[in-house]
This record gives sequence, structure tokens and C-alpha cells, in this order.
Amino acid sequence: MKARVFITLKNGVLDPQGKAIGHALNGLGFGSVGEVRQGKVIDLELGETDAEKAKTDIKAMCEKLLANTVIEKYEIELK
Amino acid sequence: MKARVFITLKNGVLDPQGKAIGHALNGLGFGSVGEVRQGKVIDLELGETDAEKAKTDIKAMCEKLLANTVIEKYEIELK
Amino acid sequence: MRSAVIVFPASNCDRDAATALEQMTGRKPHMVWHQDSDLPDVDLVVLPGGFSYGDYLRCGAMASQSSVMKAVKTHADKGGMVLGICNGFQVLTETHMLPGALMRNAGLKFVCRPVSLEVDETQSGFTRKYAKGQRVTFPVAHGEGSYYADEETLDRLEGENRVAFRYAPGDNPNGSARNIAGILSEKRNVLGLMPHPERVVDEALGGTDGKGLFQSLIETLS
Amino acid sequence: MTKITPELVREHGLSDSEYARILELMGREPTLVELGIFSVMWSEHCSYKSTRFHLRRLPTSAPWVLQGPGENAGVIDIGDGDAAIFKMESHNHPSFIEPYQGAATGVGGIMRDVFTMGARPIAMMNALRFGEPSHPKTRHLVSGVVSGIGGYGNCMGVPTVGGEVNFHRSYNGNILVNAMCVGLARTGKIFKSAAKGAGNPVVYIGSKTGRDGIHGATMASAEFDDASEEKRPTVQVGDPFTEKLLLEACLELMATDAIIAIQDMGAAGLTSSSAEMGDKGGSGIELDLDKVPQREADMTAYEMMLSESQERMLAVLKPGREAEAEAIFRKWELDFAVIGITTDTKRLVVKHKGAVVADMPITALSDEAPVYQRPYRERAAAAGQPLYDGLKNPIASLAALLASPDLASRRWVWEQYDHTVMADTVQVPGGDAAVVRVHGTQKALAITTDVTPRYCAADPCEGAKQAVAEAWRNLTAVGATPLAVTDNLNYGNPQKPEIMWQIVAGVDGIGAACRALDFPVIGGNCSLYNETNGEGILPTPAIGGVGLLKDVSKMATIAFKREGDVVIVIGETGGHLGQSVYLREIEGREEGAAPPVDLAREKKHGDFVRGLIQAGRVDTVHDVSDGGLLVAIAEMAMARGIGASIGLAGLPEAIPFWFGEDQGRYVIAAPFAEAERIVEEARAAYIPVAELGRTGGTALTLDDSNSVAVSALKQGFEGWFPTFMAGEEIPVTN
Ligand SMILES: Nc1ncnc2c1ncn2[C@@H]1O[C@H](COP(=O)(O)OP(=O)(O)O)[C@@H](O)[C@H]1O
Ligand SMILES: [Mg+2]
Repeated sequence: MKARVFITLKNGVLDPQGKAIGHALNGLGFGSVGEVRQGKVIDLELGETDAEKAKTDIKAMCEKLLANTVIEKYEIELK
Repeated sequence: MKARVFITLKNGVLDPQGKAIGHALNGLGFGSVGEVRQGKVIDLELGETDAEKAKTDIKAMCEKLLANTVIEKYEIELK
Repeated sequence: MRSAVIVFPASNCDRDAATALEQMTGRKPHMVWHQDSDLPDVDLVVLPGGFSYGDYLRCGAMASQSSVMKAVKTHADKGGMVLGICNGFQVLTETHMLPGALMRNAGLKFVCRPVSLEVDETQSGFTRKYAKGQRVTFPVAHGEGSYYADEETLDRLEGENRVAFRYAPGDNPNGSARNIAGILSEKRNVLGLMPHPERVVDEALGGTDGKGLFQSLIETLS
Repeated sequence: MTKITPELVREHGLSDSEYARILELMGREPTLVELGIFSVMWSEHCSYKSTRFHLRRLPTSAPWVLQGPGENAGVIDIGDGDAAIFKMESHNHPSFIEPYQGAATGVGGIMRDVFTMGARPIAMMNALRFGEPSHPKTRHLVSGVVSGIGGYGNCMGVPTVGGEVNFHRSYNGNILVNAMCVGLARTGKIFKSAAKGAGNPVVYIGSKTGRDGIHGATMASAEFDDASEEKRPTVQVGDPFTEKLLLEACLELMATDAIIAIQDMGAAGLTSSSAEMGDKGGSGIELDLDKVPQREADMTAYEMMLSESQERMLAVLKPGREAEAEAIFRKWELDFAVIGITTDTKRLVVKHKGAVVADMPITALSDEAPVYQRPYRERAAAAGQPLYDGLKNPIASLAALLASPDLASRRWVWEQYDHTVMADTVQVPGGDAAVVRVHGTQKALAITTDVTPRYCAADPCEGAKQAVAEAWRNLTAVGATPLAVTDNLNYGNPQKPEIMWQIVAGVDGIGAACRALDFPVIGGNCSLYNETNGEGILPTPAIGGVGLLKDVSKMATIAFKREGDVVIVIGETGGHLGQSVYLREIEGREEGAAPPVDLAREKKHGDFVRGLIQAGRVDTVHDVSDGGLLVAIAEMAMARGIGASIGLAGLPEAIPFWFGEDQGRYVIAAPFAEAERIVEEARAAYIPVAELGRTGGTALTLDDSNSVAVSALKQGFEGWFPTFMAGEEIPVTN
């Protein structure tokens, strides 16, 4: 089974990269672009077949390693 | 309107980070984890309201700036 | 004073730390491999700078999971001293032995240059040989050294005088909150800092301001 | 089995006559795998077919040279059982296509060349050439290349301590990224690539093999056109984390005596490493590709033999030592596999899925590889002394020059490189040469890279001489004894007679200078076909020089250190404005003769200055190069903010005197009494010498009247690069 994990900065945590990107996009003439935030996406291949079990595993992976919950939040998407 | 852009390495392009993450997850006891690939996710706020127009804009942004099309591919998702 | 330097895969200031420790204490530190599950009997554990695991995913994230870090935690819980420099500081925040997080530099670029620091707290085993407010110059060399913590945490750190080093006003190289360059744990036996004291213990390398930190440790631990 | 069509042959960059030769050597039609192997081994990049004949003219030996050209890197003896091992290599085309990864993998590649010989890398240099600042691509390329070099070198924990950056329109479509690595080993513990003996296990170590950069080697030998930016091969991605593990694991294995031969897998990966090891060892090699650690599913033999996946090495072990070696690589969590065996057949035999997919005489890939004496057409060197406006204010021009792209401070670049890790960098970027201590000793190595391409364009031979002379001078200026060089010959298409002439003359110039200065060439690299749409780059024979300081405490730096020091210039100031930065930036013209290099004087002046430094008599020295005398003095003032009051010695024309680029000159600052002695001694030795004035204050003052605050000069000098890069769309980061 495949899964995709999104790791993004919590609201309120400054994101200089996102800011730079937004700024650059405006500079390139994409004036309609407002706030930009950059995060990570991690695609996983899992031996696990039971969706529920997979979700709990991935949650554990996020808490333990994939996300730093001091600054980041995560969403899990199974495919 | 909000949009989310996924930027991931093209297939076959080495992903050292993904490789190391997969290795670490296995080491932490998540044995069922197979290949891992890491990419970027960029969340955009757009003034644009017409979905079609927005898509073309974002495509242009990816080609011009957001993705390094030599090694990366991108997907666009409007919300 | 007996010390140990932890070696993670792609640590790269481990030798620098060992050289400085030997020069200052007259004793070679133990070099401890990340897969070891216990520490030799030492007074000080140093987590060196470098790019443990290539800084992949997040700086210090994977190193924080290594088996030796459990032993380092126990050492600290028992009141043993721990010094984390640069990547070592990142490992300490990732293991939550120190609060907050170190994020990509505000300028988005790696920066290697001497920076002017203020010793903000001298009531610690790491800084007692400095004078409060003393200006010292240490080099920084990092891409992700921007210290972040929420407002209460920052207030608490300041309230408890746990900010050991600050970037001098106007010389903050990475956008760290409140110019924070190095912080102490609640029990004040763990110090994490981004600048490199071990690179300034030799006149030939352009300064000896780092000696005070090692002399403080020697005085405290012997 | 694939039919070998003329199209297929051409796609492999092989000419009809080359293919005819292949048929002859093989005695049959080659298999596709064999054709691929020929195409990379006979490519310019691997075979040096256009330059090899000429490179033989370079001086490569000296009593202190332990290993000249021919191995992965050159080796010199620096006393006490220590050896310095170094090499410079280009990664031009990949860096133009993907600046971050191209530059990063260039750094990784040159480091492997050095540690494969048993050395721990202790310093990196990088010589960079970009298009004109106004070109739309330039910022992005600068940003990507610099962060790629930093991203890889910083992670490796090897300080990047120096280099060069130039901007010129001739590089608009073909930038140059030349990286140099210097390492240290013990003279008794140097590892080579000769796979001697039959029946020894051939082992593969490092990362898995993927479809990375297939045909990179042939690409690096093919001229660019805008289309090839599209039909490019897959780009290699660097993995500095794995390289760091590979470095430590290799050094650990090298501490045992299990290794017979070892060689990094560079361009043409498995192919060139196995062929070269067999060739040097006079043995054969048999590979079983099924054993090769693979990253991707169902890779073909062709792909595996031509893959340029990074962070891989090939080694030949003593029989029975496999387990011991494997344990080391497992500890470092690296791949390890016995993939073949050495034989006595002098043939390269490749098996895949039970079938033999290649079986060829190794000499066909080495000795029998084509060597061309390509026709060249000599072009008269540019001549004449250009006119100039003698009424221009020298101080105003100085300020403008210091804030111009080629002279402005490179701090923006080198602050992105960790240049102090390893805690032995005793002279950081910003001086004439970087100085790195030999760990735990008072000895140090001085390192520099130099070439002035505009001189080479005006006069390929004199310009090449100048590159060597300036490298020698930069080492001398810090007090080091210059020992040897590595070169990186970047030129255009050798099949054009006028370009071939630049190469031939360039080699002659390097040879002459290295002979005269006792400065042998112990390694190098050629990068040809540096053209875009038929437009060649300025000829750019970059020279990487290494010297030794026996006592680092005597090292000199460029900074004025005291008030009241006498400022002296050693060497003749004839006012040569031809091809000068002044002429280009202030008068807007690139013309005239390149400054001639008098090698005898160069040596005499340098030996004199070095003697003063090594005797501990002077600590403040700067050589005079780009921009001329006044620029050199300004750099000495800006370094610590101590000014100077100077004037013309005698009454020559001011502009040529202050801005001419005559060679063989040094500026020295010393206390009065010492300065007087130095002047006398110079005169006694018939060395031209002139007193220009005194240090002091915070301004640079010309002829007591014309003055500028050093801080103002510094503002322009430090300001150009950050201001230029601020216009960058978004910083390239990994
Ligand atoms: N790409 C680079 N990386 C690191 N340092 C650099 C780079 N380019 C220039 N520098 C440093 O800037 C200083 C000035 O460079 P340059 O003008 O080429 O010196 P010189 O004229 O003495 O050869 C030198 O110390 C050099 O090492
Ligand atoms: Mg110089």
C-alpha cells in the first residue's frame, strides 16, 4: 500500500522560504499570489495492507521521526 | 482561491533524503516500510477566482520557478 | 575532567571537539559511536557539529533516535553535563533535552563567519569564567541555526536566565528569536549553542574566546 | 542482438574512422555494450585524444614528486613522512544544465579522486567562470553552483578555502566549474589503481547503481547547442552523506593491508574504473553484473556499465580479505559486493544473466585509443599599448574598479562555504593564498588557483605562462615554497584549428613557466568543446598551485598591520595597460598585448620576497595582479582599515603606473628600519624596488592631495556581490 504524508509548518511559525517564493512569484508578474507556505511531502511504500493499521503506524512514524511537532503538523493520506 | 503544488523528483532520479528516511524508519522498527521519496509541497493563496485561469497560472509558476524541471516533476491541486 | 565526544554518521566536527578538549584538559576524550548503548564514565558529553545523517529530513532528527542518545539523556538526568555545538544543539532540541527548534536561516543560505556574541548568563558550569555581558567572537557555520520557540517558552527561558549566549545586536546571522545563540536546560547542566567555541581556542586560528567555555567546564568538573 | 548501424555509431560520438578501428581491434562487430564501452573510453573526456600528444611536453618530475600525472591524483613529499595529494577537475557541462547538482557532484568526484589514494581531504578550492552579470541566466547559475559546492563540501566537513570567480560574456552559455581537492597521507600509505595479479576479488563499494548520467562522459565531450539542453541525459544527484561514510570507511579499510588497488568510479563509472585498473595492473578483469548492487529494476548491462551513479568505488583485495573489508562497509551502512575477479587475460569480460555481453582486449580501451595531432592555425597575438585618457582621476577610477564584477570581494561566495571546519585554516579566503595547517604540526600548505583568461585570449602562450606565474606568486606572497601544480585546461572545440592553437600554445606556456619556476605539473584535467552555438569561451587553463610553509608562524598576510610602515613595491612597474581591468572597466576596451612574463625575473623577485618572509623579516605582502598596483594597495588597506599615504616613485604617467598589470611584482609593508634594509638589499641584487609611502590613518591618500576613506572603498568592494545577487529570483538551496 502507498501513503503520502504532508508535513507543514504550524500556523504562526515563520516560513522564510515560503515568503521568498511568494516574493519571487510576485516579482515574476504573478501579482495575484498571496501567502505562500512551503512544506514537505513524503511518499511511503508500505508492506502493510490493513488501512487502519497503516494509519496508526504512519502516525507513530510522524510523531517519532517524520515531523517535529514543536513546529510542524502533519496529514496522512492513504492511496 | 487556495492551491497546493507537489514537487517531487522524477522517477529514477536518486533521492538521498528519501533513502536515508526509509533506512531510519526501518531502523526504528517500521519494517514494513519500503521505498521512501521526499518532495516539497507548496501552498498558495491566489487572488484568481477562475479555476482554469488559476491552473494555467500555477503551471507557469512551476515551469518558471517552483520546480526544477531538469530533475523534478509537479502536480497541481486546487482547493 | 573526563569527557566523551559522540560520533554520528557524518558528524564532522568530532575531531575538532576532541582536539580542543585535549588541548584544554590535557586528556583525550573518549570517542563514542552512535550505536553504542552506554557511555564510558565521564563528566562531560559533547555532541559535536556536523551534518549527522546528511542533515536529511531535519537537522539532528535521525541522530536524536540513535541508541547512544538514550544514554546521553540518562547522563543528563543524573546531572551530568552535556554540550551540544551546532548540529549537537540541533540534536538536543530534536531529543527535547532543550526546548524550541532550529530552523532554516532567515537569509536561506549557509553562513560561515565570525559573529560577535554576548555572554548573557554566567551562572552556569559552561560560562562561569566569562563576565556577564562580555563580548566574545565565535565563528558560526550553519544553514539551519535560526532559533525558534513560542513566546511563553522564550519568556520562560529569559525569566529563568537560561539564555547563555546571544548574538550581539546587529550581528544575528540567522534570524534567531531574541538573538538567542545558546541556551541552558532547566537544570543548567545541558548547553546547546550554534556558534563554535572549539574553533576559537588557538591564536593561529584567529582567536581564543572559546577558551573561557572550556575553562569554565574544567573549573566546574574538577 | 542489436545491429550496429551507422546512426548508432554516430550517436555514440564515434567517427567513421574510429569505428573502422574498433572493427579492426575486435576482429568482429562489437556488441551494443562493447560499443558503449568504446564510446566512453574513446571520448575526449576519458582518452584525452586531442591533448595527450601535447601534454607529454609538460614537466612532471622533481625530487619531491612522489606521483606525477597518471594516477587519480598527484602526490608530493612535504617532509616528515607526510605527503600532499591533490587534483583539480572540471564539471562544466553538468553545472550549466543543473547548477546545484552539477557543482555538488563535481566536488564529490574530485574528493574521491583524492581519498581513493589514501589521503584525508583537508581543503577544497573552486575556480568559477560565469557569463556577464547582465545575462538572464547568470544569477541563477552563480546561486546554484555556489550552494551546490557548499552543500556538498560543508557536509563532508572539508573546508573550502579559496578559489576564483570571473564574469565574461564568453561563458554565457558555457560556465566553468573547476574544483580542486587537497589531501594528506603518509608517504608509506599511498594507494594506487594497478590491479596487479590474477585471481583477486574485485569489490564494489558505496552506493547502489542507478540510471544516473548515462553518457555523461560522452556528453562532456560534445559541443553544446541549445537543443542539447533538452535531449540531456539524466542528471546525477550528489549524496554527500553517503560520500562522507564512504570516505571514513575507505580510510578505515586502508588502515589494514587488504587492498591491492582501489579506484573511484568517476565518469563512465564501472567501465573506466575496471578498464583502467586492469590496464595499469597488466591484468584482465571479469565482471558479473548480476552481483552489482542496483537501485532500479531490470537495468541492462549497457546501463550498468555506463551509469555514472555517484559515491561508488571499485577495489581489488588480497584473496581471503573480503569478509574483513565487508565488515567495515557494513558498519558504515554502505553497499559492498564482490562483483568480479582479476585474470591474466588482459581482457575485460562482462557477464550479465549468464551471458557474456562484452569481451574485449583492455589495451583497445587504453593504448589503442585514438591519439590525434589535430591541425592548428597559429594566430598572431594581440599587440600594442592602448591609448588612455591621462586626465582621469586615479582615486575615482580605483573606487569604480574595486566595485566592479571581477575585482569586488567574493565574501558573498566564501561565507557560504565552511572554511574553518577541521580547525586548521590559518589563512581564510580574502588573501593571496589559503593556508591550511598540517594537523598537529607547525607546517602548513598554501593553496591557490589562478588564470587570467583575457590574457590567454590575447596571447594563449603568454597568458598560460602568466597563470602559472601568478599561482607561484600567490604562494610566495604568503611565505610558502611553491612545490607543484595541477591544471584544468578549459578550451573550446579542438577540431577548430584556431582553438587547437590555443591549446598547443597554452601547454607550451605552462610548460615553460613550470620549468623555469621549478613547479612541476603532477596532475590535471582537460575540458574541451566549451562552446555554445559555435562560440568558444576565453581559453581558460586554470592552475591550482600548492606550496609548503615549514613554520606557519612566519606566514605573511595582505593586511597593513601597523601605522608608519613603509610601503614598498618589488619588481618593475612599466605601466602595461594592455588587457588590463582598468582598460576594460574604465575605458571600455579589451585590447592590447597581454602583459609579458619574464620568468627569470619572476623567480628572482619571488625568491627575494619569500626569503624575507621565511626569515621573519616581513609579515605584510600582497602580489600585484588584476587591477594593478593601486588596487593591491587598496586591498591591503581594506583588510584591516589601516590607510596609507602614497605617491608616484619618480614622475611616470599616473594611470599606467597605478593600474598597469606588469607581472612579477609584490607590495610589502615593513617598519622603517627594516624597509631601508630591504631596499638596499634589493638594489644590491639588481631587483627593481620603489618606496611608495607610509601606512597610517583611515584614508588612502595619493600625492598628499587626492584622498578617499578606506571605509568608502570597502563599501563598494564588499557591496557589489550582495547587491548583484539580491536581484536573484529565489536563492537556490537543496
Ligand atoms: N569561488 C571562490 N571560493 C572561495 N574563495 C574565493 C572564490 N573566489 C575568490 N575567492 C577568494 O577571494 C580572494 C580574491 O580572489 P582573487 O582576486 O582571484 O585572488 P588573487 O588575485 O590573489 O588570485 C582569494 O582569497 C580567493 O581565494
Ligand atoms: Mg594574489
